[in-house]
Order: sequence, then structure tokens, then C-alpha cells
Amino acid sequence: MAERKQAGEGAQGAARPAPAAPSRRRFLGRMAGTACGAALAGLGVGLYARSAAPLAPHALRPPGALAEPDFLAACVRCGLCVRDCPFDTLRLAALGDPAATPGTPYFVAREIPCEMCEPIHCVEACPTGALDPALTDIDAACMGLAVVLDQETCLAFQGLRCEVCFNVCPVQGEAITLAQRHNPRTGQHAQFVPVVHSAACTGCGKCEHACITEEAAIKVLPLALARGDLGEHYRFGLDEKARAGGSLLAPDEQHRYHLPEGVDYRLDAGGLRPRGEPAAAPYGDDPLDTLNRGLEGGDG
Amino acid sequence: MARQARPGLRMTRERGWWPAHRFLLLRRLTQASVLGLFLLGPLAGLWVVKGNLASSLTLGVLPLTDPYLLLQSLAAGHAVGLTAWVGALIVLGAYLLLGGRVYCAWVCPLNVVTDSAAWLRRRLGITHSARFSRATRYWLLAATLVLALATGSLAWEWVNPVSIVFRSLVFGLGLAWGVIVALFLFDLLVARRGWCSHLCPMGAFYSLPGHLSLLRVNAAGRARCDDCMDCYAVCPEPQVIAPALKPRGEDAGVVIRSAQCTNCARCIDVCSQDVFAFGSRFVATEPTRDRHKREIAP
Amino acid sequence: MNISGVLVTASPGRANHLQQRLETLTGVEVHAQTPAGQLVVTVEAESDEQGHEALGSLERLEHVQCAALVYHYRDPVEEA
Amino acid sequence: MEQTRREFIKTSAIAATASAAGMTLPGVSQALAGSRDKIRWDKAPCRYCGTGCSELVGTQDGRVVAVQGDPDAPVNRGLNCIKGYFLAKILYGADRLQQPLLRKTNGRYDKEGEFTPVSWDEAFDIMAEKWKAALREKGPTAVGMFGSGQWTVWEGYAAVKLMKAGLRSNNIDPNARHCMASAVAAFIRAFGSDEPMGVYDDLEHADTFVLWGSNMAEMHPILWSRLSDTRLTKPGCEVMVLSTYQHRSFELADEGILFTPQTDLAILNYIANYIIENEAYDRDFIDKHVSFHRTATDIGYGLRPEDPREQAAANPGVGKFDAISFEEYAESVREYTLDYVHALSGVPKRQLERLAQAYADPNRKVMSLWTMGMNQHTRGSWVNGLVYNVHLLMGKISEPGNGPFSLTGQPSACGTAREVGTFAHRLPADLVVMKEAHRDFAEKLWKLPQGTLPGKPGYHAVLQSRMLNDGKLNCYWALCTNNMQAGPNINDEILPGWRKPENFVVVSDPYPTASAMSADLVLPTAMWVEKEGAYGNAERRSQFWRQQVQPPGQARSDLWQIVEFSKRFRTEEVWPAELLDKAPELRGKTLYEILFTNGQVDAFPKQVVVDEAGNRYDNDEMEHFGFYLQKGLYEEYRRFSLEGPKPGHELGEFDHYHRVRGLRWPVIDGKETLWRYREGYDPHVPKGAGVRFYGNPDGRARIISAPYEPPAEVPDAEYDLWLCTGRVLEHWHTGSMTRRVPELHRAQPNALLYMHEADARKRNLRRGMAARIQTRRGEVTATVETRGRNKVPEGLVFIAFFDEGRLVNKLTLDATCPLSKETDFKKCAAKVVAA
Repeated sequence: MAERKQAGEGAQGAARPAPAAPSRRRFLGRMAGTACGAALAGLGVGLYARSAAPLAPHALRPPGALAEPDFLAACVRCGLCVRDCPFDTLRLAALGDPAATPGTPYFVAREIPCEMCEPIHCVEACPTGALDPALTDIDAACMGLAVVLDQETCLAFQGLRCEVCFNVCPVQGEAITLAQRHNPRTGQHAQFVPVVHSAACTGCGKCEHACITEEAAIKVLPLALARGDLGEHYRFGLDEKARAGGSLLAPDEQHRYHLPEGVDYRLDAGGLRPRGEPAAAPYGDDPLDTLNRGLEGGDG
Repeated sequence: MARQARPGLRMTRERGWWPAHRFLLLRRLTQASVLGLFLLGPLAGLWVVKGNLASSLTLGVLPLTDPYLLLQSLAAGHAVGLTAWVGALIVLGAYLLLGGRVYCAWVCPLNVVTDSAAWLRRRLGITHSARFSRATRYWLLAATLVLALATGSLAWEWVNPVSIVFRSLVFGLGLAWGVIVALFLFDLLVARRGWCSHLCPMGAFYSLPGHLSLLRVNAAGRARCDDCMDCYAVCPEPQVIAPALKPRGEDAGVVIRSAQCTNCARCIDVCSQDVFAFGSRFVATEPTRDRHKREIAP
Repeated sequence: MNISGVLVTASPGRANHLQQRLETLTGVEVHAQTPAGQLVVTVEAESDEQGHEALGSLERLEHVQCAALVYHYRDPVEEA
Repeated sequence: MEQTRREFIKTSAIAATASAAGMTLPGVSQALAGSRDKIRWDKAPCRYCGTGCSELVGTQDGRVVAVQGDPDAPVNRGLNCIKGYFLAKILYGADRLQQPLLRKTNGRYDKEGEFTPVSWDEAFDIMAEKWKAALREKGPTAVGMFGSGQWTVWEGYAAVKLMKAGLRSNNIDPNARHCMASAVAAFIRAFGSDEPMGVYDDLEHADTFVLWGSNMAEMHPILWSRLSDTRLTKPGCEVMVLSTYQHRSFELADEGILFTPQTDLAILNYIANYIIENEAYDRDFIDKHVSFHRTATDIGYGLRPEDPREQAAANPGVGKFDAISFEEYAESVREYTLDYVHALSGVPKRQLERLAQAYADPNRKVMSLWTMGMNQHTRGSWVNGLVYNVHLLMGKISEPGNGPFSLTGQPSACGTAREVGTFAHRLPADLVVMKEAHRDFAEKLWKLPQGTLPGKPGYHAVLQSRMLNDGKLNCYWALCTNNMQAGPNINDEILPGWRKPENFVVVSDPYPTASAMSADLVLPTAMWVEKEGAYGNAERRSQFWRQQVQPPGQARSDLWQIVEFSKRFRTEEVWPAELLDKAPELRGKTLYEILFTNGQVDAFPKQVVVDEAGNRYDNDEMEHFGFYLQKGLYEEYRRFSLEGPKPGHELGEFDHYHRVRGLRWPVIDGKETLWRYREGYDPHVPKGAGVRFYGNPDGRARIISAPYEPPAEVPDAEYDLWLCTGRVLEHWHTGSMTRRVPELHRAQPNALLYMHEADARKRNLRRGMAARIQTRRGEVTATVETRGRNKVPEGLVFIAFFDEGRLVNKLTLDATCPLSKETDFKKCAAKVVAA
């Protein structure tokens, strides 16, 4: 304590050879001025940081990155994740880079997507936990969410056989599936339309990188931008049933109906139909039944 | 005035160029080596050190983290990971040993910029200087931490020229050259030693362990001082010299104890009377240069 | 299929008259008339000979100064 | 159709006439496709697979600037796969070959020299010199040609004429040998006539689709979307996919069936046995239309005769079959019980039964589809036949929705390789060189003396490599194909022969392929719409196109090269005196004169090529040779189908094809044939017969019994994995075109080693790591993929062969089906170690 005081006095004495010690009021005034200046500077910096904060939509954080506000609290901009990325996917935002906060790591899927290493080198390299060390299974990563943004140029939506996004997806069949639909324009071809499932999509960006159209029709967007929210007041009944593995309520008692002769009505098998004819499959499980039915016996 | 413009001239004339610039060169060498070590990886593929001064990993085992950043991150509300804690403690320990602001003089890349500005200022005879309190940096330090607390992010790191410049040198310059030029011009035209000695919250932070640090410069040879003032002219924090060199009481310690001393050792370089020397906080060693002995004992 | 595009130049001032006359012929259609009195005409015929004949009869019509065959298409094989 | 065509032409007439009068009529010029943006649109079949999609090619300022799926094409109705989407770009790869390149040192040809630009004259000079020397020293068997299922019809035809009639060598074989030969052999053995009886319309009519090894989802993308659409929209439709690993087609499968490699033979025999035991077969159909046979067994693996496996075989290469009774046939499949086949194939019994039921149900229409999984098989001819057996037992053939359908991999494997007969043993229209009557017919048609055509089959693809290697084949010309990447066992059998000092190898290609790199002379080739052409797809549809643009630099079409090269030979240089004695008037003439200006090929004078809209097109060959070469070749070739001894291949008139999106042969009275051998659909079937397999003299199709026999090489303790090779959607075959499309390259840059995760772990490998795949013949390095589109079972690895950076065929064994001579690229033993 004493030393510090000595130093402080020395400072005034040596740096500004003032003829006499300043008055207490002048000193206090200067201190207040300095403090206010510092506060103002801080405010300016804070406002700048806030206005420049949003991550550009095309910039994706490395796997395991905390939610953006938390990430900006945690990332010390050391670049260790960038250094440990074996595929040069990650880069550190330079000053003036509009993609991300200066010094923070990001990648652009269209240029170099995340190769989803196992173990996850970038996460292991992060000293601060800005990339959550709890993420050890890369499939659980959530760097963003792929979205087929432009269905009018996506070849698959036009019935062309592309499906490159599906083919390159490392979580194929889970993150991207192909919905097969009838193509009414040709009348005889199916469309294989990519559907992204947010629960499985890691946002690695391979799909966007590989998309063969001039400007990618499928893009990986930051989660906050890409994901909708259903709201707490509604659930999708079919999903809930599938998740529960069965109806949430007890199944109905057997329904019975007034029906004319020769007509069947079965709710679970196509509704109204002539009695005796199977609904979709023209034969039962036992091949011999079919075989013994004889020729042309299959038509109802 | 002409003499003040070229401090150390006498030392150079009497002893030669090398003794008059010994520590300066060593410092530049250290600064360059630190940067060089970080660049060895990206440029030559030799990964001795990865990362940057914010946080780094040496030889794959030694983590180092900037404790000031750690503090900001904590203030921003992030429970910092263990590696960073370990790294920060190691760094803190090192600076406790070597002097807190050794960072400023021996590591920080901006030191070269502000030193150059100060040199040019002397050569051009620019005397006008805006006046800040040297305490401003502590207010700014406080402000950066409040800022982190308030915004929940490392807001200061958006603009912190020190980290921006070093990171940019390692990872790609971007617009960081603008920061360098701005600081240079600020120090040259606006305020003498304006950034490093008045404003930089990072320097302010590192001065804190400096209160306790072991390695210190002393003025053990103060009896020989001939008041040439060269040491004051080169010193970035000249206020730290007087208490050791020209104490009010004759029994006052010869050790420069101020935490703001950066251990840059320019005073040792320029003093032809061998007043200054490195020593510990507790023991002031007598300057031991042979030549000096020869001179004072003819 | 045998389709010809013919540019028919009518005698001065006779274009309208000629157009009416042409439109009565089978297989002949007038699609446009230029300010200079030229008529854009197509001739559809069933065979080469028929087409040739139609073209010849166009040329012989009154008020026709010139009938130039500009476009001619014919299916090389007559499909069954 | 006729009305809209008439209107279109009328609109063209009005537009042309109006523009001659210096006026534009509103609504008229716009009505013509493309006139809006000054792009000329014309049709052309896709350059890639055997599906035969039609594209509209947009040309502007002499450059193909755009393509679009042809909305009026019956096959694809305006759709494309991504390869087709990028068709325009394959013409404009930066490294197109633009001038002949000869290996030279100090200005002279040197086998070890550097490739040096030379003129066409110099190129043909050295070729002719080498060819003549070889012919002089060793006779016609010392020269050979390796052709292509990507040749245009007339290129194949001109090549056959030059080789078989001109140089009198049957050593011409197409790359389709690697692709379709087993299907050909089996079609001929069973029906006496090549190519499927059905058409793509079967895809809309079938109830059950069974994919035997085929991955249509990736390899026949547009057909797969048709099949899928039927599956989606037709009640009760089901899809069963059989393969040795799980691939994209399994996504649609109601039953995805994995079986142990080679056991498809047993599974098919089980189905036959099931049908017989349940008496589900169509007795009436069998009685009227089928005969039963048993093929010779233990036939070896088409390896070199000294190979121990050949030595051990009882009947190596024997394809003979003897007539048996239905009862004997039933007996021959009796051992293929559910239990036995389940144990052998590893297929769950439930799946085997469901599969058999689908075939045995008389009320389900079944379409069987296959490509390389069955064709590239050491028992390929057998296993193809076993599919026919099942269809024939049930009478499920030659009618809408019912039939075995072999798909093709190349755009004209059918149209050129098979129909023109560019094989070592074939002549056009199903004729073969072994039959004197066939040779006589061809000689007469070609106005050549009797005895011109050699009667002994030449070297087939694999044998060509071996003969080059053995120094018996010395001059070799490979056109429009890339055997140094696509052929089997590159290290041991292909490369050494090509680089043998006494051999001279010429490669014609648009791009510097692996083959070009290994050649001595490289000739730059005009590709696709840089020439007038015709392709025949898998449903017998022949499609024509006009030349749209000029080839770059000095590139010339293969047709030009073949015909021009024929000018270098005089009859007395290549024909023996006794042959010339029979036709002394041919003495002193060049092969060009006797083959191509024979009064038939040059029958059509130079003319303007113009479309219905009045657009004009180049025809470089017509310009150069002074007559309509393509038309002349085609019309001469067509006579084989009209006048030849094997009816049923009738083709339409040349000009007709330019006015339609293809015609499916037999084309009789200008009408196409949909289902062959079926009364009402096929005019060759007499009234009242119902069905007649008129390719065989007795009008019956042959059911040929063939047993399960093990493959040539099976995994053992050291080489402990099955290696299967194949293709991917994004690239076509060796990737010489598609890898030059940056977008496709980015989508699928390298061939990945698909591996089961457990197999990878056992070898300390992870996804993304480099691994070395080794067989007894070589080694390649590839990145391990344990996820993604192909899910292989433990014990099997899959790698695609498109990647020139990984010559996967260094690994494969050159074992072939001993009958079809088609290589088995689908199974050999390999091991994988970390790289």
C-alpha cells in the first residue's frame, strides 16, 4: 500500500514537473473526467459490439459452439480450433471480415464444409469451453440446419435425378431423407425431394458444398435463422403417437355399422369396400392359398 | 533539447553502439521470437506453438492463456474451461516472477509501434501532447470488465488493438494494419506514450501482478548519476524512476518498485554511468559491468 | 406433308384484291401483307406434284408479279 | 401429334417467308422454340447411360450454351439426372485433345518418347506403317481394335467393315464386352435373338419389380423415377431389391435382400424349384413355347489356360447344352430347397419365400431388372438365363408388365455394339462370323468376294489384353473407350501389353485419359453433338441427332478417322492373292474405295442438313468425303435387318429417325414394335400363335438348367474381404467426361472405400482415414467411408471405378464368364490395411 502511494506521488512528481501539488478539487475533477471518459469509451465499444454482433447467415460456428451470445462470452479468439482443424475448414474472422466477430472462428459451408472428425479436434483444442467439451459425438453437433431454400431451382423438386445433397450427407437417411412424390407434370416419374430433419442435421454443410446448381439451392443456416418453433400449445398428433409407440388413449371398442348385404366397412383398412375382397394386397400370407386359388381367382 | 532528442548518444559514443542498445535489441528479439514461434506453424509447418497470445498450446502440452481475457470471460458470465484456468495461472505465475508489465516491453507487438512513435516524436521534436491521467487505463480496465458483465460478451475484444494486432499477424492481417497506423499516429501526434502508458487496459491489468513481481530494475548506482536525464527521456513510464533514483530520503530503496515499470531496461541501456541494473525486488545488485569498474577505479 | 412458304408480290395497288382471290384457293393461306404489297403465303399440299402445281398456278394468277418460294418442307417418307 | 407437327412447320414457313419480306409477324417468331433468345434448339440423346433420355441442345454462335430435358421425349419427358444436367459442359473441358500426339524422341517415333503434336497425315502414316508391317509378318490376327458402346451406330458399322471386311481381322471387340456380353449370350442362348422383349412401358405395367443386383437408383436415374412412380401410385405394387450390399435402391424396396456373392444362381434355382413344387408354372405356355435343356457344367473362369483353376475345370469354356425333359429340369433344381439356399445365400427364409411367391403368383406381373451385378459375373450367361427360366416357367414374358429386362450401361451398347455387332464373333443384325451362310450374306451385301470374312472369332476384350501382353497382337486401336481404367487386372494384363516395345497402341479420345497416357499415338476425337450420330438404348429405341457444333482444333469424329484410315491400304497390301483372284477388279483399289465408295455407302450425294424450322446444320464428314456418309452407311447397314437371314431386327429409314424421338425396332411399315414375340404387338408372330420365339428355329424359348458354382476367387485368411466395384450417380464410368465438370467433381471428388464400421474398427481404421486396398494383383489407396449411400455388410467392401486417381481395376481379377467372356468386376478377394 505504501509502495503504491509512493509510486503515485513519484508519477506526479516526475512526469509533470508541476510547481505544486494540484488542489484536491482539481484532482477530483480530473479523476471524474477520466472515469466518465472511460465509461463513454466503454459504452461506445459496447454499442459497436452489439451492432456488429450478428453472425452472417453464411458463416457457421464450429461444432459444439455455445449459443452465439454465450459463445461471444467464452471465445477468447485464440484460434486453436482453427489450427487443429485438419481440413482447413475453420478460419478466424479477420478485422473487417463481415462474416463474424473479429477473431472468432467460423466456416463457410459452400467453400469448405465440416468433415465431422471423430474425435472432434476443434472441440478438443478449445481451452475455454467456448466449443463445448461435452460434445464428443459429432453426430450430436448442431452447427446449423440445412434448408432447401430455393425449391424452384432445386433439381429434385423439378423431378430431375440429382440428390447430391442426400448422397453426400454424412448422416444420410437421418438428416436428409428423400420424399418420393408423384410428378404430375410428366405423369410417370417420381420426384425424390430432399427433406431435412433438424433433429439429425449437424449443419456440417456438405450438402451446400456439393450442391451442383450455380448458387446452392440447399444452404446451411444458423439454427436461430433456420428453425421454426411450433409453440407450446400444439403437438403433432402423429408424431406424438409415434414417439409414444402407440396411441396416447385406450383404443376404441370395436365399431359396428348398419351395412347392406355384401359390403364391409373397416375404418383401419380403407373404409367402405365389397366384402371379401382384400384391400390392397390381392393375396394373403400363405402362398398356397394364392396358388390353390387357380387362375384369375384373384379378382374380387 | 537536442540531447533530449537523442538519449543514449553519450552512451553510444563512450561505449559503442551495442552496449547502448543491448536490451532494446534483446527485447525486439524476444518480441520477434514470440511472433516467430507462432508463425512457424502456419508458415513452415513446424507446430511449436499453436493459437495466439489469447490462448496457446506449446508443444502440445503447455497451455497458456491470457488471464485478462479469462477475467473478461468470467465477467461475461462464462464458466471458463479448465485448460484456460491452468494456462492463465501459468501466465500469471510467470509474470509474478518476471514483472507484470514485462508483457508490454518484451512480448506485446504493439510495443514496437509505440516505441517507434516515441522515437520519431523525439526526433521530430514534437512536444505537444494531450494530457490524460495515467490512471485512465485503470478506469478503462474497469470499464472493459463492466462491459463484459453488461453485454455478456467479450465486447472489449472487438476493439482491443493489442489482441487484434497480434492475432492478425498470426492469422491474417485483415484491416488490422489500420489499427497499427492509428495507434502510431495517436502516439506520434496526439499524446506522448499515449496508448501504452495512459490508456491500454491490458497494460493496466498486467501492472497488477507487477506489484508483487520478483524481477525489478534498480538504481543501485544512483550515486554516479550525473543528471543527464537520458533515462527519463527513454522511459515509457518516467514517473517510476525518480523514487529509486532521486529519493527524498537517502535511505530509500534503490529498487524501482512501481508496478508500471515495464522492465524494458532502456534506462540500463542508455545510462553511461551504469546507474541501473536488473535485480530482485528484495536485493539490489550492484551493477557489475567490468568496463564500469575500470572507469571508476582508474 | 408438304408445306411451302411463298412470298407473293402483287401488282401495284392490287394486293387486297389478290389476297381475296388467293384465300379462295384450297391449301393456300395468306398470313400477312406488307406495306410494299407483298403477301406472306403458305401452301399446303399432299404431294410434291400437287405442291409444285399449286405454286405454278399462283404464278399464273392475275396481278401476281412474282411468287418466290422461300421455305419448303416435305416429309421425306410418307408415313402410313 | 401430326397436327402439332403440321402447325409447327407451317409456323416456320410463315416466319421464313415474312422475314424474306423484311417483316416480323407478332406471335409467329416467338412461337418457334428458342427464337426468342437466339438459341437454336435441336434434339440429341444423352451421351451417358443406356436409358436413352433425350435432350434439347441449345446452340448459339457455334457453341452449345445450354441443354434441357426434352419435354416431348417419351423416355424422360423433360427430366434429366445431374449428369444430363451438365451435358453441355462435357464438350468444353479445358484439356480437350485438339491435335494428334505421337510419342517421339528427336523427331522420330519412339515408344519411350514424349508425346509430340503431329499432323493427321503423319499420324496415319505411322499407323499404316505399323499396321502393314504387322499384317505382313503375322497376318490379320496381329491387328486389333477396341471399340465402344458409345460409338454412334455408323461408327461401329464402319469399324466392323474396316476390320472384318477390309483388314480381314475379327479382332474387334467393344467395351460392351465388359458390360453387356453376358446378357447377349443368354438372350441368344434362350431366344436366338439379342435384346429385351419388353420396353420401358413395362415400368408402368408391372406389379412387382425385382432388381437383381442393379442399383437403378443411381445408374438408371430416370428409369428409377419411373419405377418409383409406379410403386407410389399403383396399388399393390412392390419392389424387391437383391444385392450383395445395401445401396440407394434399397430405399424404395419393400424387400431389401442381401445375399452372399455368387449365390444369385442358387436363389434363382430356388425360385424355379418353388414354382415347380407348388405347380404354379404355366403348363400351357410351357407346352407351347418352351423347350428344356441342361448346360455343360464346371466350365472354368475364363482365365488364362495355364491358370490352375482352368486346369481343374472339367469343361472350360464349354457352352453346349443338351435337350432334357421338363421332369429332368424339375429334378435339376430340386436340390435348391429353401433350407439349402438359405444356408448358402444367407438370405432369411421369409425373404426367399416372398420373392418366390411374387414370381409364382399368376396374378402379379413381374419385371426383373438387372445390369452389371448379373452381367459381370463368372456365371453371367447362366444367371441371366436363370432369370429367363423363371419368367418362362410362369409365362410371364413378352407382355406389358411381364418380362425380364436387362438394362444397359452405355448409350449405344444396344444400338452399336449389339445391333451392329462390333463383337469379335458377330456381324450386324444377330449374324455371326462362325456361320458360313451369315458370312456369305455379308460378303454379298458388301459386294466382296466370297471368303473375304474370316470365320474364326477374333480376340475378345480380355483376350486382346492377354494377346498384346503375349506379343501376338501388335497393332491396337482403342476408340471411344478407356480400357486402361475400365479393364480388369491392369497391372498384370493390360498395361504391360500396351507398353511392350514391339506393340503400337493408338487411342482416340476427346480427353487425355488413363488409356491415352498409356498409348503411343493419341488421336483427338470429336464427341457427341460435334458429329451426326445415332444411339440405340436398352428398349431397342434408336435415336438420331444432327451435328450441332464444330469439334475443337483438329479433333475429328471416330467415323472420319476410321474411314480416312481405310484410304491408307490397298487390297493387295492386306488381302492374299487367292482372294483377289476371285475379284480381280478390286486389285489396286484402296479399302476406302471397296468399303465406302462401293456405290452403296456413297449413294447419297452431299446435301444441306436442315431441320423442320429451317435451321441448317453442319456435317463435317459429308463435307470432307463428298457424300452423305452417315446416311449411306446406315442405309447399307439397314439392309442386314431387312434382307438378312435373321428377321426381327428391321430398322426404319434414315430420314424418319431425324423426325422422331427414336423408334423401337423391329420397325416394319414405319411402325414400332413394343413387345416382341407377342401376337398383336410383334408383326413377326403369326395370327393365332399367341407367342412365338421366332429367333429359334422351333419358335420355342429355351429353359437352360444351370447349377450354382462357386466364384473364381473367394476371401481367405489373408485376403479376407469381398471387393465389389461399381459406379455412382454423379459420374459416368471412368469419369473422363463427368470429372471434367467442376460441379460434379465437387459433388463426388474421389472414390470412397465403403466399408462396414466393424470391419474398419478391426483394422484400426475410422471414417475419413486413408486405407490401402490390396489384392493379389495390386493396391490402391482410398478414404474409408463407413456411412453414406452404400451400406456394405461385414466382410465386403465397395469402391467405384470412376476415379482416375485410384485405378480400382488394378485390383480386379480378369476372370470372366467363360461363355460371354465378360469380366466379373463384382467379386474378388481383397484385404484392407491402414495407409
